Amino acid sequence: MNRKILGREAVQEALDVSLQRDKDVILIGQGVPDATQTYGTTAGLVDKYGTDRVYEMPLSESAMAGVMLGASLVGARPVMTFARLEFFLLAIDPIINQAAKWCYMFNAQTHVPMTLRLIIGRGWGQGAQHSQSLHSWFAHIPGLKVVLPATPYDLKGLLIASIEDPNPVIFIEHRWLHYNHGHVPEGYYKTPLGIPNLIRKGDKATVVSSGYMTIESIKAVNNLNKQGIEVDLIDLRTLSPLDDTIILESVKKTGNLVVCDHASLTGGFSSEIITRVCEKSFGSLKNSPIRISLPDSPTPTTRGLANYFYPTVKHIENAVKSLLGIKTEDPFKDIKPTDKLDIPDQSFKGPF
Amino acid sequence: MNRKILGREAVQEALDVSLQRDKDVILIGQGVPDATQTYGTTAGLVDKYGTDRVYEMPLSESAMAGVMLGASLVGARPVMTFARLEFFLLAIDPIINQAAKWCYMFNAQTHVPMTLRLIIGRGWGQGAQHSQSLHSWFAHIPGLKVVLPATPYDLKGLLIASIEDPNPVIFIEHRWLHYNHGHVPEGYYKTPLGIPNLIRKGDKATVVSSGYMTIESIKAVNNLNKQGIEVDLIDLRTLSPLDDTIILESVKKTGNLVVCDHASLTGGFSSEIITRVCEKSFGSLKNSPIRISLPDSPTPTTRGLANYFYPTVKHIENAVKSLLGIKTEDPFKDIKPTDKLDIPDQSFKGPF
Amino acid sequence: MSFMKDKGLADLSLKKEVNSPLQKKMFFDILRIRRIEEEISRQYSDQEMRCPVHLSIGQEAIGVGVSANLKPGDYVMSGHRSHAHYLACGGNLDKFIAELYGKETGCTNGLGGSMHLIDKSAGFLGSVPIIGSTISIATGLAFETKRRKKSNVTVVYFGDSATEEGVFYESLNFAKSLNLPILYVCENNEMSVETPFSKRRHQQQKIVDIANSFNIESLCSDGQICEGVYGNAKYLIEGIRCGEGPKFIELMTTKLVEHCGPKIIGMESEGVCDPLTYYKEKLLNDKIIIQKDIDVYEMDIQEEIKKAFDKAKKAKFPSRDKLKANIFYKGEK
Amino acid sequence: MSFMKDKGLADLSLKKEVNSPLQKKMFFDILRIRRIEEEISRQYSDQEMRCPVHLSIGQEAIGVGVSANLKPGDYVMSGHRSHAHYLACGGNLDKFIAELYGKETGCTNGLGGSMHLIDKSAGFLGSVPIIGSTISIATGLAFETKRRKKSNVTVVYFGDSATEEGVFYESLNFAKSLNLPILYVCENNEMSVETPFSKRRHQQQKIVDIANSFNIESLCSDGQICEGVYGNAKYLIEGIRCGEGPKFIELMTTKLVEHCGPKIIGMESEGVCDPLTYYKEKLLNDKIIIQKDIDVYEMDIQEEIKKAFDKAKKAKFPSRDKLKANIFYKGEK
Ligand SMILES: Cc1ncc(C[n+]2csc(CCOP(=O)(O)OP(=O)(O)O)c2C)c(N)n1
Ligand SMILES: Cc1ncc(C[n+]2csc(CCOP(=O)(O)OP(=O)(O)O)c2C)c(N)n1
Ligand SMILES: [Mg+2]
Ligand SMILES: [Mg+2]
Repeated sequence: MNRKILGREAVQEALDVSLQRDKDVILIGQGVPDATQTYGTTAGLVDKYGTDRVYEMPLSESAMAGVMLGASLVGARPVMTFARLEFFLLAIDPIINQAAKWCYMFNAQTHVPMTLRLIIGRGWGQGAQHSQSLHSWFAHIPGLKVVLPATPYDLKGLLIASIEDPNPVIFIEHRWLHYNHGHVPEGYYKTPLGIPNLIRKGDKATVVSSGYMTIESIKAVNNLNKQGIEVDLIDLRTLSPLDDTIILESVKKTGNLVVCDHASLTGGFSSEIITRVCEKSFGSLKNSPIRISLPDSPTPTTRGLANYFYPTVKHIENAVKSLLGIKTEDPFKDIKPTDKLDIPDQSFKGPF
Repeated sequence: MNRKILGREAVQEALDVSLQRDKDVILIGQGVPDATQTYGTTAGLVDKYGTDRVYEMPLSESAMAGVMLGASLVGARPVMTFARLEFFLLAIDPIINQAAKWCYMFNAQTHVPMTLRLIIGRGWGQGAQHSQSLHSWFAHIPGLKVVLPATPYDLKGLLIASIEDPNPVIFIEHRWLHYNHGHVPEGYYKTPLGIPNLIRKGDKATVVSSGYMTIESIKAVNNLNKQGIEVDLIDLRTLSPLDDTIILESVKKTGNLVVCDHASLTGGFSSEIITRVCEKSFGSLKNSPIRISLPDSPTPTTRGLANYFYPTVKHIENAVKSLLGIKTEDPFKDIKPTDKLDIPDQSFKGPF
Repeated sequence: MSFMKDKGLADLSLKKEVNSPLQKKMFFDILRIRRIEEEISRQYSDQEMRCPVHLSIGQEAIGVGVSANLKPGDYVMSGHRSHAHYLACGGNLDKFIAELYGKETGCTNGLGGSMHLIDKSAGFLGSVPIIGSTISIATGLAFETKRRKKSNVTVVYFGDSATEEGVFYESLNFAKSLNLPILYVCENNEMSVETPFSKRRHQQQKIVDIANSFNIESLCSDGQICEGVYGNAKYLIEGIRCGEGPKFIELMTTKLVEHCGPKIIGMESEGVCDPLTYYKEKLLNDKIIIQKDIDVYEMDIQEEIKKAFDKAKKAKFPSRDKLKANIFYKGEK
Repeated sequence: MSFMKDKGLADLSLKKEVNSPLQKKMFFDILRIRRIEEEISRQYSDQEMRCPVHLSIGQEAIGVGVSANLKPGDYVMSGHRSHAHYLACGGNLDKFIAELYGKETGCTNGLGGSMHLIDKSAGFLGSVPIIGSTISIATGLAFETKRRKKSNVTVVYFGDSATEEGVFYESLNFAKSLNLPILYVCENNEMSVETPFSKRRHQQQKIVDIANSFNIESLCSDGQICEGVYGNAKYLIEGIRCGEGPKFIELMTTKLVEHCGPKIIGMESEGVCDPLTYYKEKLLNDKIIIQKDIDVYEMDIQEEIKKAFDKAKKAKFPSRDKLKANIFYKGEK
């Protein structure tokens, strides 16, 4: 019963289950039906469901997002994949100006049940144009749901829920999650959108995290546990909608808050979390909250710099400790420019 | 010496002065040289500087932003105007993926001195696709400067500084600012980027505001003054860069914080301000901070709803009062759906 | 008088037959749309229709000529200048006028306004003002109808400026690659706000030639002669219904109004063909209609219009709870 | 063997003359680029060039043939598959190899990697991997040179898939409307990652026809025959230098490598023309070169390459303060 599979397999299963259950579901994206199978996440699907369910598309991101919006108005439930979030930035008009607003503007006479899988790159020289994390952009747009899975379980459960949702959903898939193992039930199940997940329990601090940062946070919290420091670890799972009750309750208990976000610091979603705590539960914080995020810089390509760009497990540990008054060292202290930290897993050998 | 002119005239003067002083400055945008003169902000400029300084452009926002990026690499200082921010959303790739990153990616061997004027619509049925405020998006992007002028003085001074800046600058121009009168010196001057402006002084609360909300905040603070309540009013002027010293000092003094932002609540820039106060000056807040913003909803077209969509001067007054423990009423209480609140000024008679 | 003749463009329509009931219907449709928009123009200065309006006056023959070929189940989309398209395909008048007044009885209950029309029962699935956006969205309607092996056709209208947007070309390419059942209708009034066509394109470029180079059968013809529009659209739409894939038509036209707003520009300018006057004279000459028919119809229309405006003015604004009611869709699948 | 002949495309190049120094130079350039990339391919498995690489092997004749027409002051831009373009126009080899290793001596000091090359002294103003982006940016270079009344030409290279992006059409339209001095070079290897051309376009569409329909003089020819590329590019670039405005060329080619990564695919597949083998045989046959010249040159190249790799491996990574050094430009105007 404790079947463990890879993140990429969990995504594939979610797509498979969705295609199976609902004949209106269609997949589309560059490479979705081809031999690269979008990093394995679409393996076997075109063979199983055929070319009128699983589509390749031309390098026309803007038109194709519009086409899928149109298709969704008259019955289709498209799942579009963008192999990098950056390619989706060519399709901002059809999604931000259009899809997010059609239900509202036309007073629910029409609606847009489409899911956009945006894959975030990291490592192996992805550089500034293949690694951006812009979930806070999407969470700022009324009418969009924004999902950031972390565990293989949620990659599957949240993707199924996203596809079933009658609204446009931005599903942010960090590439390194594909390499992560975890428990995933077979068959159909859903992780409901909007409800954060309390992954670990403790009373010393509240660590709020999302997406790939949750994987790092789990490691950090495990390390802390070994040192006798128990904390609440809350995985947001979705940024919009977001029921923040569990966060507020946790901070009331712990008084300490660390928010981890895989995105540029300024204007990132962590500030939304911190602000909500201040607004709704003023006085519960005993210390300054801490944001862990990427620096306000484009992503450098060379690992010589990327090694110092991405926050590490140590950063999270240190943040908690510093809130508890425990002295810490520079988390990058032991990292050398030559270290090969730019891969998710030893199995990864490039080139993309 | 206290020459008062309209916001739109201040913008026109900034463009005029910039074209005059630097022959590399060029203007481009749909309608920039035509009879509509971008709401008067480009009046007379094509006649004065000619068609190789002031350009019309086809409805090709994406390519044209790329073209201007290219031109800026080899000597031009383009000022591009988008009559609505939404039209700029077709040009996200050349600005977000490209312009913001060229200096960094190419290690300062190349840079992009271009200014993008994005005009935000409001009122007279602009609706969901002509009224979005997305400055928090741009402030989240490393490599972009983000400017939100409020007063006519700063419309001119900040626009000149933006054009002189050697980096890509997003200059957010709320349409209603064009109708606002204020003191504006003749000739050349600059408002430096990055330094907020303390507009009013007081010790009861800190009101932080930007762009058009500053105009509303000034009225609110004036009303509060009449009631004997004195507050600090800080106009951000730029979101990036942003020296927050003055904000931190003010909150230390007042203990109360209201942040006004003309954008959707969730993920808006107000949360960045509140978070910085918590991080850098923990304990200085005596009460929960308050965000005043637009609701998390697309903009309705009919004034019957738009009247209840935009926060008013009363909202700002009430927020300060509530922090001081003064009872307040629903700020929309006296507003009727039929009220004609959807114009900046009595001179405005539509149609756009 | 006719663009087509001026420019020496082929007129396939001459080969098509129209019968007198159809001629009358099309004439009355043009007349009706004209009178409706004239009334909007007249009442706009009361400052109660508080939204931008892009009137179709001068361009009505296009929507009417094309729509005469549509069947129930077909889809239509448009852009900022969509009044004629909405009305020509049967969009509800009362809901349209109420929408301009921002009332809860409007076709989007006031949420959208003039630039966001919809009438699903007429197959009009939406118009939005971001130039070019509905070109790809409508292509998606055609994509899904083809995928479902349905036989309906999609028509999307857009102005000449929309052909400067990349999404136009991207859509043509995709539509052709899957042979989607869609008719792209470009209303070329040679203007984008205040900018003439010649400032946005090299003079030797023709939109129709570019569309043709995508191997999409494409015609360019006069948009002021309703029967010509009808005939050309019929030819193309019949092809589409036979599974020939996407088609394109560029219709040369003139807008007899300012870009946005109520001002009607004189119909008498030299060289301008008013599709209404032209058709009226033709049908009277050809004895298809007599003046009395027109007079009766004019009275009916005035009555209909008056009622629509009266109802719109009396209607309520949407209730305040509508402000956040439909940000997300809550219905079941 | 040649695409052009297979497809019956016009070969203007036959009318152009090349002299033997130029022939040698072009051949040696192709050979040099080939050997450099082969070395990258060989060393990639050491896992020290930790960035994606899109090798140009098989497509070198294009960059070389085009570059032979460029003069100092001309500009070049490219996309993800830009090694050959960078090297052919004179981009520095040491900085290129160091860039692949992410070192501070790289052409962007390690900040960019393989997909972000630049060498301003060679006129190579940048490459970026978002498909289509440099098409408009390069159009901007041409815009500004024309505005400044300078005489230099801009060349931008892109793959067949880039012609599916709307920005391609938008750029063509704008370039033509202002008659900008730019040559658009489409390397059509009929592949986008794993997707053949036929799945992305209707079979009857030809990129060159579409470009032509914008009234931009456009050629399609064989990209594997360097002299043909040279001749056609010469014809077009001379026209551009004479003020004739933008031109377009589609060059049919074959990539002899996997889409991304080090794997070289056999040169011997049927019907495939390797531009290096082809040119070598031709020049030997025509007695323009002798094998000994080639042998000497091969040795020189190997030496140059070895040095470049050695230096790159020995060089340092950029210092940690570079992480935030150039987010904003701080220089004066
Ligand atoms: C993407 C975008 N850019 C700019 C605008 C502003 N705009 C509204 S209508 C218009 C001109 C439209 O011209 P055309 O498409 O030819 O239609 P016409 O008004 O002539 O009927 C422009 C530029 C817009 N709505 N969308
Ligand atoms: C806008 C965008 N979409 C998708 C990609 C992913 N991608 C990288 S290369 C490539 C195929 C490029 O094909 P082509 O332009 O023909 O060049 P080739 O690789 O054949 O030389 C794709 C789809 C991208 N880089 N940019
Ligand atoms: Mg027009
Ligand atoms: Mg290719």
